Amino acid sequence: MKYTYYPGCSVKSTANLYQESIDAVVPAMGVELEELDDWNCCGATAYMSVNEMMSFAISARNLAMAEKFHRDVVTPCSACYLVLNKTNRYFNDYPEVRKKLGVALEAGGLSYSGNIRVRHILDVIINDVGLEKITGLASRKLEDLNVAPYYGCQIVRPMYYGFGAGEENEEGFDDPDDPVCMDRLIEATGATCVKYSMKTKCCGSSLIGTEEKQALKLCRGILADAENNGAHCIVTICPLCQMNLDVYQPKVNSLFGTKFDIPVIYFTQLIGLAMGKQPKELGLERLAVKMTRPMKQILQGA
Amino acid sequence: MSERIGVYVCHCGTNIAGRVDIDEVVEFAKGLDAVTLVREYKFMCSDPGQSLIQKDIEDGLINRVVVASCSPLMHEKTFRNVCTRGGLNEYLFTMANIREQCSWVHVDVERTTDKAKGLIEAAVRRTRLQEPLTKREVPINPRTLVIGGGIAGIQAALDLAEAGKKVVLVEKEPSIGGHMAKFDKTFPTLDCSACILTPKMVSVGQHENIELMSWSEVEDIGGYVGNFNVTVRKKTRYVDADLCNGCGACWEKCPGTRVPRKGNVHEKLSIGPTTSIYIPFMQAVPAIPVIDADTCIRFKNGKCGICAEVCERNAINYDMEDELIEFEVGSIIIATGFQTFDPTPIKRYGYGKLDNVLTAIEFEIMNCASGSTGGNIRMADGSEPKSIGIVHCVGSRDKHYHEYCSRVCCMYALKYSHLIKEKIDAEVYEFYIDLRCFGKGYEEFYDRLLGEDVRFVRGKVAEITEVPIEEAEKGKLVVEVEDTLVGKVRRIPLDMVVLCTGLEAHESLADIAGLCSVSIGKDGFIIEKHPKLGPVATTTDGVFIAGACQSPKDIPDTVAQASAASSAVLSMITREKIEIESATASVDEDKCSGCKICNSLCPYLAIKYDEEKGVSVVNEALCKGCGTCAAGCPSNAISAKHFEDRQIFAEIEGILSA
Amino acid sequence: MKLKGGIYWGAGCGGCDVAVLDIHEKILDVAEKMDFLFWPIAMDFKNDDVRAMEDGEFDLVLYSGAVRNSENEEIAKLLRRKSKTMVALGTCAHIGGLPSLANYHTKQSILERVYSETESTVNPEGTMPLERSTVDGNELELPRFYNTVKTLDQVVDVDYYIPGCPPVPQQIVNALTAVFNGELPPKGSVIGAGTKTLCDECPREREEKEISEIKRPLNMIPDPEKCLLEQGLICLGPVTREGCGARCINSGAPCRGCYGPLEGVHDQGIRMISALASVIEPKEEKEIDAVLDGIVDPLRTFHRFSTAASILRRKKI
Amino acid sequence: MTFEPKIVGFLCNWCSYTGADLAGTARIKYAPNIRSIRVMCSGRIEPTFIMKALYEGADGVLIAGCHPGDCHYQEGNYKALRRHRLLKRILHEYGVEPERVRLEWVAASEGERFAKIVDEFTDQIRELGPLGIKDSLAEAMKDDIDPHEADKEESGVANEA
Repeated sequence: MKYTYYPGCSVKSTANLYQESIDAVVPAMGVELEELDDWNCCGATAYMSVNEMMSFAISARNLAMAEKFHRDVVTPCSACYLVLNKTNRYFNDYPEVRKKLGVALEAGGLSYSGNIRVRHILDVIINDVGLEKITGLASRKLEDLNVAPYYGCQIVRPMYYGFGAGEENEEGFDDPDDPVCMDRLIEATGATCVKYSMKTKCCGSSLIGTEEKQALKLCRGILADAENNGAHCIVTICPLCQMNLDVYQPKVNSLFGTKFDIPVIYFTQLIGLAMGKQPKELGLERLAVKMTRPMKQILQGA
Repeated sequence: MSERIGVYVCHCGTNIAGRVDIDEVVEFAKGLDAVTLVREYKFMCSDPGQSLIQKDIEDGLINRVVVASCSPLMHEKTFRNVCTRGGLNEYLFTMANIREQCSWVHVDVERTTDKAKGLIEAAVRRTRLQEPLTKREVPINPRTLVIGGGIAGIQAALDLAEAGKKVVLVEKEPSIGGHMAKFDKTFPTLDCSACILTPKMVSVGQHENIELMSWSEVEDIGGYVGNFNVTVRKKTRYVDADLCNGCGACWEKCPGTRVPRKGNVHEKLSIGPTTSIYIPFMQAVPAIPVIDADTCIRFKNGKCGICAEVCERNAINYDMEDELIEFEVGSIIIATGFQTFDPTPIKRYGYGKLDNVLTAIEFEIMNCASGSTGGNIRMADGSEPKSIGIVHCVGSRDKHYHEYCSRVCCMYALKYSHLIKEKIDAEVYEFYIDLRCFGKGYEEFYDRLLGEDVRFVRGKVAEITEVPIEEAEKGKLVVEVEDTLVGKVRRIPLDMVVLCTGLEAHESLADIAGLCSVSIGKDGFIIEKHPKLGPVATTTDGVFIAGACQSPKDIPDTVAQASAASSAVLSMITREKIEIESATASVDEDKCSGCKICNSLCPYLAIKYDEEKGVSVVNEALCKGCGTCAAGCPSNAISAKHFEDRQIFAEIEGILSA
Repeated sequence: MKLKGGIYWGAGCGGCDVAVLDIHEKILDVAEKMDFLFWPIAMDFKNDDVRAMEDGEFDLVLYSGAVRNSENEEIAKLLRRKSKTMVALGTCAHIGGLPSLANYHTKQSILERVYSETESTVNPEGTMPLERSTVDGNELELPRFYNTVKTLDQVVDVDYYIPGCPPVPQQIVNALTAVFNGELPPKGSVIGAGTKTLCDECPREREEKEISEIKRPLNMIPDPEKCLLEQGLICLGPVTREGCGARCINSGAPCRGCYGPLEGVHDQGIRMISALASVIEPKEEKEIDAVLDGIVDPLRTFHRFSTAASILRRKKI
Repeated sequence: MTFEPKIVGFLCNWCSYTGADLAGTARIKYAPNIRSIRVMCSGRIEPTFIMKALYEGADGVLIAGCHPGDCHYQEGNYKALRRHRLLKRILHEYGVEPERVRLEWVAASEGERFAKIVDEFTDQIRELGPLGIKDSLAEAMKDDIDPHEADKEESGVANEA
């Protein structure tokens, strides 16, 4: 299974541990990711709210370059996933957008016909690789590890092609209000999935630079709910969510007087752990909130 | 005798005349072949309008009639009667629909007028070729089948029985009573539901004209108006109804249980005995218990038999089986009622996941004096709630679920507020989109509630969550809602939330509708014959509807419709005979070669193959005149009367000529 | 006095003339009652001889073949004028027959196909037929080739029809006898055939039909006892007039419809579409299409003999 | 002047005709190009009617019946569907675009949909242009005359036929 890989800026910088864990686990699943040459910013962050068309144009450049490979584009970042998909949708649904983007791409010597499918790496692992395969790869005993799946708010939005969305189901294969695909994945790794309410609530990532207190409040809600339901760690699929919940956790504690100590890891790191890989190979030692003692004990099989 | 057609053009006030140039149409019609007379009138359907036509027929001026006015679905019958009164066979008449499908839907006067001309020419050409058909009458079986024993079915059955007509009332549950039997109080008068319903149930059970088949389901319906053949499956009760006297010894001693023994208050909500042998509630009619084979210990492992031991009348019989009963009726009233919307798919509301989020029907049962909480309002842990939120429009007025308004929720929600205030000292919030209090005494009831310290928040609830943000929210359900009157998003911590789940068509309705050949609308309810003028009849003669199988209804409207349905049935039965379709198919035996193509086309099995003659023959009593066989007949041996090939060809020529 | 008769062939194969001869020794009885003054396939009698006759002098003219060119039309009109009773003999005169399949093409495309395109044509100079040409100083003339093939009654008034490709000889005898005895039905009738469809004389057993697969004769050996349509073969028997004695059916081949439709059926082929589609089993669009895919060239299957008489008559140009 | 197509509708009494009436009751406006013929069931509609309508000058034909499963006569609409599927296969060989004959399911409650279908179909047929079967037939047979007769006509000699 070969895909065109669009990493996005996060995994190449702040979230390089995500990239390391992806590199560590996907070959065993038979997934080959070929990085798109000369890719650029997906157009998320400030672009989308300041100049939507500019954002689409930037985004469309990536799609246009990817089209010639006739493969699905895979990204590990929920923001990239959302923006690339949104661009695709607008490109296909609105002739005037298509026209403008066509002109913009032409100026760069490119063209796009709108036929590229953009998928999140979670979708690929769940639907193309399959949970059975994950279970087959899992060798470390994780059943005592309570894992809270955190989907974040971007991947579940039903107005774009949801994960694995095809012709039959434009809204994707999971319920935007109550997604469960990562729950199933956690169970497939052998770990115990924690049920809690905040799994699709916004982490505040886009507010952290401007309305920090609001963003931290949002983080607090998610962390509290996970903790109250006995989670040892939170598993996420988005570098922005991970950073907010992980790096800002001490700030949440100091602002609200809480004592959260919950590692926030990537789902690929969890899969790596299940496969018996060492935390170091998966970049786990570079988390801001270090792995707690109970977690380490579970990993050591104590 | 040559054809002399009279064409009558209706203005319908300005409904037609406002868009169609009547003078031009009249002139045009005068020029058509075989038209000897053209008249126009303001309202052809009025008495003077009808008299015009009748007089022309009686005076011998015309021997065929075309009325260009509204839809035949509206007034075909009216004008057919005019023809009959004038002494003309009603099948020598045609309506040109220049209103519903012409003046009402088009804008340009010139083109609308042109279209009207085309429709009139089509009608004239077809009318020339029409043939008189003889009316056929069949006797009506005076017995009526009522499907569903809720308040609608009960009322309809009683009305008919009181008029001296026989009724078979089929109810799929062990007792009649329906949803109303689960209610404590009814809005807006707060009558005790049981007090007004029970006497009616008892009358049904005792009435000599009513044959009650509870714990039974309709399996098949054949035949046609006046002569339906019905097959009913009487499900086995494992209790011999002839021997049982409803003493109750069996359910008092039964060790099995249909309701979880463990579990919180809400999981154990029920009315009536919770045992495996049970009657659904204490006022059940008939008061004959049923064994729930899924939970009965005897059926699980054969190790029990207590009910049989304690029954002094030896009525328990574990070997009983379902029975199929066939009988004939002349008319059918569908009164299958509704089911409540299941809010589980609306994940945001947490139903099924969060304790203390209840549906309306669960809250009804909790309030019912004979229910498992004795009518006390309790949280799952058994304590009394200090604050309760009532969320309106759950599953109703929501494009994801049901677009329609369920009509009863606003009022029962207000009733809940009142009951809560009456029973406990709790804060009550009503979260509504609009309050629709349209019935008699409803607005007054709302007004009364405004004085009972109920808090009304106008806004659609976004989410119900157990995750606190503020200290005050800990251990509570938090309702997140935009208060549109204040213009702010609010988070309101509450102990209990009641979801006002809407009414939806019962899951069995589509099957019943199929058996009765009536149509289901896109909302899932039965389509009535006419939304205003035929609310109790259906598109199938002899099949009527009452209550919430047509649309969500409250009790007063349901009872009114039930009485209307029974009165429609009575007026039919009283005639003793009914005319049936004259425009049937018939086979020209000189042309039929017996190729057997048509035989499998008839859904009513009206076409039989006559082995002796080697031809197919239509049983016109069974034929409903759809014409499918005529279209399939390769040799033109079958003609669909009144829709013959040559008539439709003439119509095509006419419609395209102007 | 002996009756006067004529037989003519327009656009046809001559099979109808042969069918007349196939009445064998009964031809003698016919000859006793009637003198044939005009029968181009059998005897020499010029068109000008006909022109010289009195109007209405023929008691009976049998015209076979469709009207394909100006000569067919000219003679049809001439014979009509000279004859008391004009009978369309055979399928082509009756409903167009096989020649009328040309109506799905144009005159131009047919000439091109025949004179240059066919695999066996060698015509390097691209010679095409000309209505007028000069050879050795003599002007030669060919009839005009028509764009549209017509039935006889689309050109002249026809009194009776004897259907069939070719008509069954006995039916010709029956028709002639009726003429001799003056026992003719109302004008416009079909004579020499039945009033029901072929199924009536078909000896096969029939059941109610539900067709879930369409087959072709080359792919199967049909059950000799059972209705061919029920076995999935496209048999036009249900839309075709009886009278042939179920010739094809008895040899195991499905009816192709040469006897034409029954009275009151406006379009034989389209009627077959209605009847056949009615008894196809599936209800889902895709499954229906899968069954219909089994019908190779549906249009020419249903309208093999009746294109000229079909409602639309020809391909739109 | 823009071409205004003539469209013949064949509507079943119980669903589609009622639905079309509902469009009227609700005063939903749509193109006046359609003129409808009421039959009791879409199962009554013979392909012959459609050919006849095309021959008589219709540029498009709309057949409408109850949705599958909703037929008042249980299964008439399935027969209509099958006939339509088969008829569509032959139309192009007559030079008639198959899109000119359209089958739709319109329920009694779908007045708005009926109006939308008519508008859409009218636009579609307008785009296709006139069908003109009779004109085309006349055109195709323009030269189907005896050249001698043609000569006579040209030279002004009365046509003896």
